[in-house]
Amino acid sequence: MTPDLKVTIAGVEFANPIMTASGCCGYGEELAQMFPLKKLGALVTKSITQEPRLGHPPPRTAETSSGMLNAIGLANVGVDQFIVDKMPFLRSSGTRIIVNVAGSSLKEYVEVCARLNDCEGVDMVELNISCPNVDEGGMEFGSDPRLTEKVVSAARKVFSRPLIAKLSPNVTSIEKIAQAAEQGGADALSLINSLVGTAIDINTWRPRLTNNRGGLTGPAIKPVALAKVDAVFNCCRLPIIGIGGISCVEDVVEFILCGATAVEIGTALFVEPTVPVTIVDGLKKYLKRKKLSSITDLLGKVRKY
Amino acid sequence: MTPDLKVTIAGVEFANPIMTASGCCGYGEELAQMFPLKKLGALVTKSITQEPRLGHPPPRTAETSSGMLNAIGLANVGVDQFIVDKMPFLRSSGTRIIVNVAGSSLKEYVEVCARLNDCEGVDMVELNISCPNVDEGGMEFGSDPRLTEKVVSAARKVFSRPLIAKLSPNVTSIEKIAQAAEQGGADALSLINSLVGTAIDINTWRPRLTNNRGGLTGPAIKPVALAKVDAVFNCCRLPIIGIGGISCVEDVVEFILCGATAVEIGTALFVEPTVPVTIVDGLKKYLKRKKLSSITDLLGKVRKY
Amino acid sequence: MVDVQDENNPAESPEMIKPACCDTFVVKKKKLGVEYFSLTFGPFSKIRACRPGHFIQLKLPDSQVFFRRPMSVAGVIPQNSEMEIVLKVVGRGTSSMSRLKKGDPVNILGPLGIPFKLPHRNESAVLVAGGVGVPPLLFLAETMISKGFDPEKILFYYGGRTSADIILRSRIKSLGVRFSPVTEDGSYGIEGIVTEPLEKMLNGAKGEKLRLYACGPEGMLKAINNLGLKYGVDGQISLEALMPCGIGVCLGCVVPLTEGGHARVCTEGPVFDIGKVAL
Amino acid sequence: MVDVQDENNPAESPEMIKPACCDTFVVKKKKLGVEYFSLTFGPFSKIRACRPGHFIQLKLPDSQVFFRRPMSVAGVIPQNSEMEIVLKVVGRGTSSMSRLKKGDPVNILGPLGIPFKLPHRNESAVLVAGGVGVPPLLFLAETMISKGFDPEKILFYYGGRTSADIILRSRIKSLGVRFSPVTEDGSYGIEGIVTEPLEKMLNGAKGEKLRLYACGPEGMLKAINNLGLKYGVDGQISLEALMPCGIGVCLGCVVPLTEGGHARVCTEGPVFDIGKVAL
Ligand SMILES: Cc1cc2nc3c(=O)[nH]c(=O)nc-3n(C[C@H](O)[C@H](O)[C@H](O)COP(=O)(O)OP(=O)(O)OC[C@H]3O[C@@H](n4cnc5c(N)ncnc54)[C@H](O)[C@@H]3O)c2cc1C
Ligand SMILES: Cc1cc2nc3c(=O)[nH]c(=O)nc-3n(C[C@H](O)[C@H](O)[C@H](O)COP(=O)(O)OP(=O)(O)OC[C@H]3O[C@@H](n4cnc5c(N)ncnc54)[C@H](O)[C@@H]3O)c2cc1C
Ligand SMILES: Cc1cc2nc3c(=O)[nH]c(=O)nc-3n(C[C@H](O)[C@H](O)[C@H](O)COP(=O)(O)O)c2cc1C
Ligand SMILES: Cc1cc2nc3c(=O)[nH]c(=O)nc-3n(C[C@H](O)[C@H](O)[C@H](O)COP(=O)(O)O)c2cc1C
Ligand code: FES
Ligand code: FES
Repeated sequence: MTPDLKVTIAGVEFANPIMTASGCCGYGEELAQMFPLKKLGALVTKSITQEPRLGHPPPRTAETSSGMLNAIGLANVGVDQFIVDKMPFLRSSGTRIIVNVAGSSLKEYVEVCARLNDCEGVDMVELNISCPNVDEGGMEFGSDPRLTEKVVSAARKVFSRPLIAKLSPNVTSIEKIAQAAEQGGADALSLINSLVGTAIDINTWRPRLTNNRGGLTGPAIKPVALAKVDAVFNCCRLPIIGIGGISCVEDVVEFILCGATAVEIGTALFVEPTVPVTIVDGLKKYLKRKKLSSITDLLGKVRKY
Repeated sequence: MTPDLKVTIAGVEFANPIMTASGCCGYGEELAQMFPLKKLGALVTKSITQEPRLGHPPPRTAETSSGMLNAIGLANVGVDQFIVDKMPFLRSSGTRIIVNVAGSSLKEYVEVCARLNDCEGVDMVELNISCPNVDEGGMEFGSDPRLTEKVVSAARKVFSRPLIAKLSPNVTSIEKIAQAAEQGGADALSLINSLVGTAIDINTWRPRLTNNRGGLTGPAIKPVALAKVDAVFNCCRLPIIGIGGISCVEDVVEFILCGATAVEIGTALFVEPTVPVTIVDGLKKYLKRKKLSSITDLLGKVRKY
Repeated sequence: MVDVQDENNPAESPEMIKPACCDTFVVKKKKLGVEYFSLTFGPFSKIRACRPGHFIQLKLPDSQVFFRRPMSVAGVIPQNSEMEIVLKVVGRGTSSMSRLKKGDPVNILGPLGIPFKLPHRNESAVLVAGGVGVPPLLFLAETMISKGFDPEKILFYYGGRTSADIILRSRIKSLGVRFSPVTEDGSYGIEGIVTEPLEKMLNGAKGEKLRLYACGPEGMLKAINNLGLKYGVDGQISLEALMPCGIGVCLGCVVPLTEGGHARVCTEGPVFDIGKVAL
Repeated sequence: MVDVQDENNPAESPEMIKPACCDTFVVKKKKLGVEYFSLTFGPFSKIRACRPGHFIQLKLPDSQVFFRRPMSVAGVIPQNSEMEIVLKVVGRGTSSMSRLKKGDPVNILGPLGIPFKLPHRNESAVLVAGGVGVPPLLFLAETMISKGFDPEKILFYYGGRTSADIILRSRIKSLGVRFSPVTEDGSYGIEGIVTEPLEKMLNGAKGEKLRLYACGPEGMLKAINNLGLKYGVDGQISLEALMPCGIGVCLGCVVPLTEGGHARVCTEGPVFDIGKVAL
């Protein structure tokens, strides 16, 4: 018998717990060249804002030890074009679609969510209140519990399907932010977004990013992400989508053991675009080896000392 | 002409800006087998507490992508034995000695600092208010600006030589903690200590550390450390000792360009115990190539966009 | 006779060139100069889809670098399912590549990007390589000739700092193209920078139908882009950029366009029409 | 005649064995079994300081693993400045090692740790290897014999899951030692686990002066430690631990001691007297 990979978050069923993370899979077209998107549990779109955004000038990525910095700056086509140009393909892709929403004001979050509420095929919205790469908005909403609650509850009012709040690791207490998001009406939490970091070119004495700093992602940050998932799992009842440095099946198992119902894969897609498929297959094998019938048998089962 | 590597922090002159980080060079004896310690700018001892501590049971380290987790738990010989057994060797080592002090209460910090104040050869004290690996004390003093100011000013009263506060990256605003330490009377700041992280063994479902979580260090965290140094350099006038993931001369230059007067090398010592010597030589070469006469010509010279 | 340009150009049928991500091996290694190596990999399933201007993203199982490294396809041996790249050691990734040995495993993602448009039969093709920009242009010249394009109508400019930077000389010469090596120190070929003799030629070539193809350092490409605009010569340049993904999903490799907005070098490029990119 | 034990034992003069950290090369590689390899490195400046029980910390320039990997010295060829290790592939680091080829660069930090104390001439040496614990014991047997110790007085127990885990058989046999291979599935030598015939022997060896040496999986060492205590036989066991540094500075490799407190496996070990460690 093949083990069951299905997971349910806020009433929405996913074929498996493997999702592709916002900003790491565009709007799906390119990744669909590499494997059928229906193999995914879900695809999370690049952050969508009200107006189209060009993002920061290049260079806007840099390589680091087992990771990368990015300061793309929320480059995206804007919600209107997204709905017209990108959603038809996504709707037909055969996977669940989670639209990630960013804004530089409460109003922007609300208006984008309201537009998406009317858009068929958007299974969930993930609120990016944790982007370290823009001057206004983004991370500030995810660093102050009161602002977190405010933006989540405002989005809640205009978006009737499940709402995910995506949390920043760059805070003293992610627990407080998680609880504020729960208070605000979030149906699930995803974590983590990138860690603030920078790198300097020692020949030119210039930052490697025109934005001067960016977000650190990739395997380098996995231990941090895992500790945050563990912390939130132990203080908050909302289902968790684990993110951060996942690049193989072992990583996914670690996140689920720590309390993640599903996971998103980001940076690893850049190195191995077909890695979600490898991981889905690997999860089945792992469950078989452990004689478990369902992926949910792993949920939160870490045996603490 | 050989370029000048001397740096001065709070009136203390160092032969060069390369120090070995607390917990990564013991009390110097072992490292002295690898190279003459006088090649260092300074050696920072393992954290010293009032009583001897055994630390956490093994396993207390784990390997991660380009880094490691540790939860040693402040294993050390205690301040009395340190002064009697370890200081004589350190005094004769020909390098500056910075004693790192930890405590689980304000009182413990004060008493250890008072003992060290009477100990000849202790050039500076570094207050570890950022250890993520003990249940009480440690990081809590470095996560709340009021507590930071309190512990620093209490240590200040009993220790008459320069005092360094070692900051945690696990906070929303390291700027506020830095300013609190300055307010409390710190003469310098060192940053960063490790990031909270964890890892799980997917065969046993056990955390890889008996402490369940630990501190992430090594090249993986360098971008985070650099961003924190940059942030503190821009909000606070105290000299900065940069720490985090440094493993080659390029890394050191990046830290100095971002505002570090000196740097400490930690985890990299485990992989290349002679790396401080390599770096000192490399710094001279770098300055020559850049036609600079002194390492201080680099200080804070990053050319931001 | 079919026009060289229109025949068999996958740029016009992108659905045909879905990239593959596959494990393969080093089948041949050749040192071409002090810091230059040729590596041949195979088997590679998509070998018949590779066109001049395409690149691959190369990954070594035992390398400390995190991203894959983009490398132009320098040639193909379709009957053996083998592909060649030519690389210069500039950092950690290329230095790992230089230590590869026959039989070592590698992973190839590709072919990627938009390849060169071949010239029309009535045009002369002016290929301008700078340093390690030579591989895609060598592949371009070989492809054109194999399709019946007259080698005499291929002008192959090739600039480098010094003689050691002009690699693959005999292979280029053996094509029968009009080869103009240029070195800054005059140690081989014409002394100077490659754009000088190029401009002289453009200046004297009134009336002749030319098409420019260039690959090399950014400064050179900028100059050639300007020369193309100044002399009204169409053509294409192949850009480099830091490429985290190479497949268009990270938005990390963008360049600004003259018409405004950004283009991804990996997906809308690496080959761009002259005048398109704001260099 | 000088006693084997006291002669030339660096454990008593630790200042003599300052470790070196040096670049060197693979000079020989041999496959010893499905997952087992022998690698010889050289030149290594500290070759004459290497004793049985010493280990090195090995680093490969092109490896994705972060820490060095501890490997026992399995043998030395002092005249060539060469050292051998024997490894089993269990994870990423050892799998990178297994891909090394002759001529590849490696970096060695060593010799590290406290080596075995050699037996007295009036003792019989009982060596017990479990799986890939065999390399230091092979080196120990060879060293003892080269110092004139009677091979007949070396009992070499060697346990493994199956026949494939008993490597280097002919080399061990050629030493002339009393070789007792033991496999769990009985596919080679005695069927069972190695501590069973060992205990039988200890039980029957009343009056004989024995000294135990063991290296292998933790469970086996624990059993042997207990047997040593039960039968009043002195000896040493060589432990494994995760070793970030190998030189005593990280405090990551500690084991609890029976007398209380911790010892660093890399510095106070890896060789510990029976009864010392709380296993
Ligand atoms: C489409 C494309 C095709 C290419 N084809 C070839 C080829 O055929 N042969 C060849 O030798 N090289 C080619 N390159 C360049 C090659 O990708 C870089 O030299 C290589 O990635 C450097 O890696 P490294 O680890 O050795 O250097 P690093 O240590 O990463 O860096 C060394 C230096 O190279 C710069 N650099 C790093 N990555 C790139 C990059 N992608 N483009 C430009 N500069 C970079 C760095 O900023 C630094 O100055 C191509 C690049 C692109 C984008
Ligand atoms: C003093 C000493 C001497 C050793 N001598 C030899 C030798 O001669 N030949 C040999 O094949 N092996 C020897 N080992 C064990 C060897 O170091 C490990 O097998 C190796 O580090 C595993 O690395 P890896 O990257 O392949 O495995 P990893 O991917 O790191 O891990 C695979 C498995 O091995 C475990 N492991 C990792 N590191 C160690 C370690 N240091 N000790 C025990 N288990 C570990 C992990 O927990 C995991 O279960 C020795 C270990 C020590 C401490
Ligand atoms: C190039 C890049 C772009 C990203 N863009 C977004 C974004 O637009 N919105 C968002 O919420 N997260 C964005 N992220 C963060 C990822 O979704 C994810 O949270 C983070 O990368 C950590 O996961 P990883 O380590 O698997 O990459 C981006 C990450 C990268 C690397
Ligand atoms: C094994 C280990 C033990 C450490 N022990 C201490 C300690 O006792 N006190 C302290 O202030 N920092 C301690 N640290 C933190 C380091 O001093 C340093 O801040 C951190 O490792 C980041 O630098 P790195 O990336 O260069 O290692 C320890 C780090 C490691 C890896
Ligand atoms: S390299 Fe990622 S979009 Fe081009
Ligand atoms: S491995 Fe670091 S102290 Fe033993």
